[in-house]
Amino acid sequence: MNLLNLLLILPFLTGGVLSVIPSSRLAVKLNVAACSLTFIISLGLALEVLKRGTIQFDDHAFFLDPFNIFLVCLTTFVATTTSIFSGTYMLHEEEIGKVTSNQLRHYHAMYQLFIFGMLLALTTNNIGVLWIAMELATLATVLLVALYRTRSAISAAWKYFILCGMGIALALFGTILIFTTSSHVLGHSNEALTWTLLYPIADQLDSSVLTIAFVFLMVGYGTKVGLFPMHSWLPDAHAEGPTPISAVLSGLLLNVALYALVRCKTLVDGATQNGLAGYLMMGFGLLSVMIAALSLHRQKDIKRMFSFSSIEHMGLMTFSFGIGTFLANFAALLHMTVHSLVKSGIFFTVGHAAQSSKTQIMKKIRGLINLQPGVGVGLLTGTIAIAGFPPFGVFTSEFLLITAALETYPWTVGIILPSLVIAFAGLFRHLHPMVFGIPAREQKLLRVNMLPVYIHLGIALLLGIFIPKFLANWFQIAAELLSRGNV
Amino acid sequence: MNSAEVLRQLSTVSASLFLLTSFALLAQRHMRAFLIWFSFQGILLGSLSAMVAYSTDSYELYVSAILAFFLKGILIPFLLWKIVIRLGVNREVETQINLFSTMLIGAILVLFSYYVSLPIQKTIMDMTRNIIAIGLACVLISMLIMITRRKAVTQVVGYLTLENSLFFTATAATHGMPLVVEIGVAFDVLIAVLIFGVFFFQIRKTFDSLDLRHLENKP
Amino acid sequence: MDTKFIILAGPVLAILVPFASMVLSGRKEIRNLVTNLILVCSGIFSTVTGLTGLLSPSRTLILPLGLPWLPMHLRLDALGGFFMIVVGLMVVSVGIYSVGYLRNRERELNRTFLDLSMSLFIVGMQGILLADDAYTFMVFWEVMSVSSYFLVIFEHEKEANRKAGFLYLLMAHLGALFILSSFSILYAPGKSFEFEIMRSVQLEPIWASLAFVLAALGFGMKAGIVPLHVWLPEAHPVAPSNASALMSGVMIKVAIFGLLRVVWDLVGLDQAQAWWGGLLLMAGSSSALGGVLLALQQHNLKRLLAYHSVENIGIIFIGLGLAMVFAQFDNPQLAALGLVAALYHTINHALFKGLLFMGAGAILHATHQRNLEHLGGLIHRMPWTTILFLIGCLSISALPPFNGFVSEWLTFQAALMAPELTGSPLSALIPFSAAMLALAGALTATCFTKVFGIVFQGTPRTRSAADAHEVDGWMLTGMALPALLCILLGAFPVWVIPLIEKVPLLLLGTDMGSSTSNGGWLWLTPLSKERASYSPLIVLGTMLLAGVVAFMFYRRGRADRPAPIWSCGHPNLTSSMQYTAASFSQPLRQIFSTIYQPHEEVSRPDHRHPTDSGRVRYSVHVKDLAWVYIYHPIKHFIEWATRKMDWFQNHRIHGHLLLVFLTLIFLLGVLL
Amino acid sequence: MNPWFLNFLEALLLIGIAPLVSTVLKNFKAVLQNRQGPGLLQSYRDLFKMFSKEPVLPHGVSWIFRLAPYTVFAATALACAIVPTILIQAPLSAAADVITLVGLFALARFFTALGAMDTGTAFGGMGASREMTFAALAEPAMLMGVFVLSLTAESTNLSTMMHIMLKGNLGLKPSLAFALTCLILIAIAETGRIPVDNPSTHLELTMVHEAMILEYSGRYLALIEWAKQMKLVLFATLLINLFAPWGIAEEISSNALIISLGTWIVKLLILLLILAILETSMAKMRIFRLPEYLGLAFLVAILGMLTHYILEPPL
Repeated sequence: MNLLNLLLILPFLTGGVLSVIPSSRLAVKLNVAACSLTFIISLGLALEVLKRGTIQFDDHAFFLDPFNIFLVCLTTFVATTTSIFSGTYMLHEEEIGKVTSNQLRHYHAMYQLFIFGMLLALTTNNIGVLWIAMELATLATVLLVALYRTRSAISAAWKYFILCGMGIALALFGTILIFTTSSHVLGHSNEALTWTLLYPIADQLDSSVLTIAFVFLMVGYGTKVGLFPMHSWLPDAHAEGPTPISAVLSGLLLNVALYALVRCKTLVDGATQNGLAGYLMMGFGLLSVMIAALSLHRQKDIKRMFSFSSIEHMGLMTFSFGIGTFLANFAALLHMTVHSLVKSGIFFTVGHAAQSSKTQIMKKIRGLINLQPGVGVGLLTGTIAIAGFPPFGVFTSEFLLITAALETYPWTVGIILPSLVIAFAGLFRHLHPMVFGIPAREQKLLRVNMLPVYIHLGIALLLGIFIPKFLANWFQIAAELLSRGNV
Repeated sequence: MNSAEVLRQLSTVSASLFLLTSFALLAQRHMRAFLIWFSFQGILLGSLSAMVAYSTDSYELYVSAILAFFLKGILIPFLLWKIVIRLGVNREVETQINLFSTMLIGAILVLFSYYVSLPIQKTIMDMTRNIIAIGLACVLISMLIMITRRKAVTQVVGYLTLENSLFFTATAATHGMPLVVEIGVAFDVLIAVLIFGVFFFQIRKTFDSLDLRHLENKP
Repeated sequence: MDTKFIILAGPVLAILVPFASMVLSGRKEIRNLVTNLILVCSGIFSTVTGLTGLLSPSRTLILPLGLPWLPMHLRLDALGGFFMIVVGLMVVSVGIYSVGYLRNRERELNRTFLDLSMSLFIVGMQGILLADDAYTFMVFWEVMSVSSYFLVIFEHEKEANRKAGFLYLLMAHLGALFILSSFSILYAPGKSFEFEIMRSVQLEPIWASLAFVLAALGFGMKAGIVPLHVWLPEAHPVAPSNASALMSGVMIKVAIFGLLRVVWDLVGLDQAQAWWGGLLLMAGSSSALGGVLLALQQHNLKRLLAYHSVENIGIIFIGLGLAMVFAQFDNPQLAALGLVAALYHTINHALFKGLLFMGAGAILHATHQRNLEHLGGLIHRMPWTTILFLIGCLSISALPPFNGFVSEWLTFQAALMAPELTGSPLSALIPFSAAMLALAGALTATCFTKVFGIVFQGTPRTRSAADAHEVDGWMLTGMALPALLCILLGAFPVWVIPLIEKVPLLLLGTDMGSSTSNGGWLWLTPLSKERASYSPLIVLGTMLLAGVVAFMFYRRGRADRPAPIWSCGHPNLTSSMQYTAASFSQPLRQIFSTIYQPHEEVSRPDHRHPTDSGRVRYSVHVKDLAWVYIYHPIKHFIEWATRKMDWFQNHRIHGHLLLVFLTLIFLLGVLL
Repeated sequence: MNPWFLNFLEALLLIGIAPLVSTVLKNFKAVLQNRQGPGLLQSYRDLFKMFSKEPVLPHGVSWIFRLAPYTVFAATALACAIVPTILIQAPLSAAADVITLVGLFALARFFTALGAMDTGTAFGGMGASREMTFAALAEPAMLMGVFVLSLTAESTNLSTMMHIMLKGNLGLKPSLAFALTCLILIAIAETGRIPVDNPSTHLELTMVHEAMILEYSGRYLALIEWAKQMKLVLFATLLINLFAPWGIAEEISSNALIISLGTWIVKLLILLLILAILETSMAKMRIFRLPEYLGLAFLVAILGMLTHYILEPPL
């Protein structure tokens, strides 16, 4: 019974408990408490990793290395702040009768289940279990997206379900293919699916099988990451689900999917030795950045718009991991962190904005900075941060990313820079009238909880100004590890 | 070692049978037959893993064989049939494009997957390569099913067929995945089906039809 | 003095402002006073910093901020020091000015927000001048851009201001990305962002040129070089006047600094190629002419001033281009001359443009009018503002003995040395630049005759102009400081230039040779006494003398007799019969109609006899060709592309599944 | 004799002779148009009369209106002081080179225009607008024209330039021809002679300079008129001493000075005669043909510069 088991069991049990607690206020409190507890536990684990480096639990079943530990911390942290936000938000939703207390019960249970899924996916040492966990997280979020039971919500959830179901099935096929060749080396058992054992023997695996496998993994997990052209579930799911869920989807689930993809990429590179996986990821990344940047302009729904910005940033990270040099990996890891912080913060603000103006249609949201200075400033700052202006961390990572790209494949910069500018223009042309100007009549003031937003932006700001030693250290080790290709 | 020989024969036969069922599913017009073929595929899968389990007497595989048999062969088709009856959609399955061309595409896909799996080296026994090829073909075909069918139910069946072909590949090519994975996957699939069930009624309630054309929200 | 103190005093003080503003938010009057005076102190400190930077050897400072393996490097050298002085002087005068300008306006503006943006803006500029590694540079650069963007959209209720702010931030972002990639190119060989290492590395010619072009684009965009200038006339006018004084006076100079830092200091002129200087020359000439031509047709005072900033930046670029060309044909002393001319014009322009913007602010404050056509006769109501504004006009029109003339004179001297570079196509390009420079100067004089005549002279055209009032002492003092400096810089170039020469000493390793002072303190002889000399003091003195003599001699004549104006016998002369700004610039509009493409509208009440025209309304709009031929096409292309994107969204699930399927097939097919 | 003192005398000479010169020009024209010309002292009498008259000041004009004439006069007077007339080494000419000279004219023009705009009548505005517009084209043209010379002389100091033109064995320099043409065109425009402007018209539609000084009277008018006459002499001297400096005194000795004074007067008379012939034989051109005229001058100057670069490599 070590900390890790606790980390995994806690959300699972809480989910069970929450599914039977009728009082939504109590549920909210419990939710927050559980999340913060998991966060504390993850900090404890982080300390251990800090002391002892890579740790393995329950003989190879789970492992923590600098790469996934900070993702674990990030996940639990954002989960906590989101639960705080979702308290205020969902209770208001209940007041105005958008959700029944019964649905709210499901919501909380699924929320914890979802976190459990992600933590499992991050900490497990087994490719198969990783897949199961991803599927679990997907199923949980499918129900969450469908929470409002409106036409659009249902169809969005359906789209999400079918597309991601199919995608993830392809990922399973990839996993099976890996197993077919690895089982010849490591024998027909769990060892043949264990990261820590696979990496060292990567070069003995059949490269052509792994190539096919990676194609499937790429398309499969890529669907989950929201890469073009498998991205189309993402905007709908973000727009139709409750805002806290959009926040965690953008902030966490995409990261986890990308994490899985990167792990596979490292393995496959180890086997094929012909950076093919890297090229694939770069290609998908570039494509997604371009398409997302262009699509931003035509959006009408505020959450859809920001989900496209998520696609863009996921594209950037994928591209950066694809380059795979030390600097690029460092940039990607940093970008992962700041993006989930800033983007979830933005979604909190968007949630409040949408509530106060009773719509998600951007044309109807006006003059927030006059109506609700807190929300207005938050939205403006968040967008400036996500657009990559210093002193926010996103700038730092993009700075490093562009440098890395120029070092290796200079021509790609010719695609990235224009895309960044176009994306920026797309964001701001919509943002400007929403934040500034005179608010519309039907918009009304309401009690909001901006604390999480400010915490997130504050941390992003901090990371932009200076990166704490231990974090930098982790990033360096992780980047090192990814660029070398074995543990 | 003729048991291995027998096993090889059997698995090749079952592989071709499996491919056949996939084609049959691709070809079906009628919901009832569609589900029957689907359950047949499940049973085939179960028996195959049973055979493999017998020949490489590994008890894990028995479990997965039973799981496959009951879940895929009986339970899930039965549930689906119930739903179909309840929702009264046991009529013709409309397809996006006509059957013949669908079949043609399917055939092309089989060739394609053979071509794809050619470069796999001989280090693995060549049977595995053929199995992989067939598995690939089945995956692609079941994706084709999902793409060409209009009704939500048929799409789900397509999804499950996809799942089946994965299992088939796993079982036939590598004598099954480790038990944890097998069970986990199986339960995921089960949950998925349940959720599908929930969905059908939701969709039904909100759109009073299962035709996916109504399911689109134009942004 | 302690290095830390010298370097950090100014910025730290500036950072204090918002906190002070928050603390004192209760006491409006005191807050107004305190915040602005802190700014003044910060300005004074940075001026001192700048002087130390010019006079003492460069000193560095490392702060434990920024990236893990890249702490924040700061460095104070002659180049940074010179621009630090420019920043400091303007901050001081704007600070004083703001006390009066912002007083009693608590209601209509959110003061804390303004203070925050203002202080960040100033800190950003100071930081850029001190930065010694690419990361720090970029951070402060963007801080400057964003905070100034907040200043632009400060009065965000107006649609136009929001549009301007958007355009500005967009261009700023684009420019920043250009600069960023230029830095990345410099990073590649040495694998380090520290300027120290960037200086030492050697690039292949192609990369060096690429770095130069990117830097030129990025900084040119901020500086407002034609055709990258379009944001400038939109953004500068809409900011609060004290802010636009800083933006137009200092911020675009910081862009010049950036260009010098990157191209001259980091890339280094040893790696430069001949055409770089030519490029700068062409850019400069086009901006000088284009800026003034468009300025002539503006009727919004601040907009007009903004276009003049474009023109003056052009003149500075001509100086830089000349210097670069000369440096290419290894003639460092002439290069130094060109550089000194450019820098001299930099500080001059900072002063008089700041002064003019503050003057415009005073007029706005007194009359709430931006439009020239609604002003007039202010000389009787705002006498002191008038005098200060007139000094500004004379300086910017490059009339002796004011400072604008000195820098243009130096630039001409540099241009006339073109024969030194024998048998190069550039030597044929330089005369054109000189011609453009001359033309621009003359047109500027025309433009400011119009401005001064229409705004301050004649009779008021509107009620609000009629009951204008003189602004208070703070604002006058704020304007008086740069005015005084304009006169001093005009009168004593001999004492200023040795200071400026420290910069070429740093960048080119030589100054203009000891020729400056060989004519004695009275004579400004940049090259040699025989070649060219100019003695502003004598000019000033003689003019005063002649004026006084004439005056004394003829004051014994009879006193003036007031009488009504002769009006061709027209009974009652109204103020609407005066020449308007539009009519003043009509001849030039006609001459340069190909460039302006003016669009005139004459609306008169219909079905009347043509001679009996009731109330005729005439309006004319001129086009900015950069929009017509560059920006609109780009905009349309991107719009088109984004429309195409919808195609990916408007599918059914089947469509999306099919997409995934095809992707899979494609990948399998291609890879295997 | 002290050169500074001489220089001062030169300045006084130019200033003092200016009215006479304009009268002479009038007389030449009169002879050519076989009229009876004014007496040689007429301009002095006019000036004196205007000075002694009581000046009439329009209502609501500001101090600028009063300041302008003095500034104009001072600037032009200074210009007179820096152009070497008799003695080539005029010390003051070091104080302000040819660029400054142009600057001084610009200054004078600037204030004339401001004075004109001060009254707020349509005339003032119109005059100022036209004057500044044409100046904006004339000034760069003049600069370019002079630059051609300074490129040849490698200096912008008037005395140095004249010295080079005098001494330097220039051989055949086509660029100088261009420069001369340009400067003549400009001189005509700047001094407001036919065909650019008609000094003796008060017809609203054609007035340029006259429109600006319409409201002036008394001593103010006198100063402006005088400054205008000085300008004529200045340009004449400039043309003479830059392109035909033969006989100008190079060292301070009485006979050298006398010779150079004599030659200067003769050249001046010839130039005036040519000008008179031009003015008589030409008609004033339409006001909107002027830009073409000035543009031509500008173009000629630039051509001159290019020929200098292309055809005349430095020796």
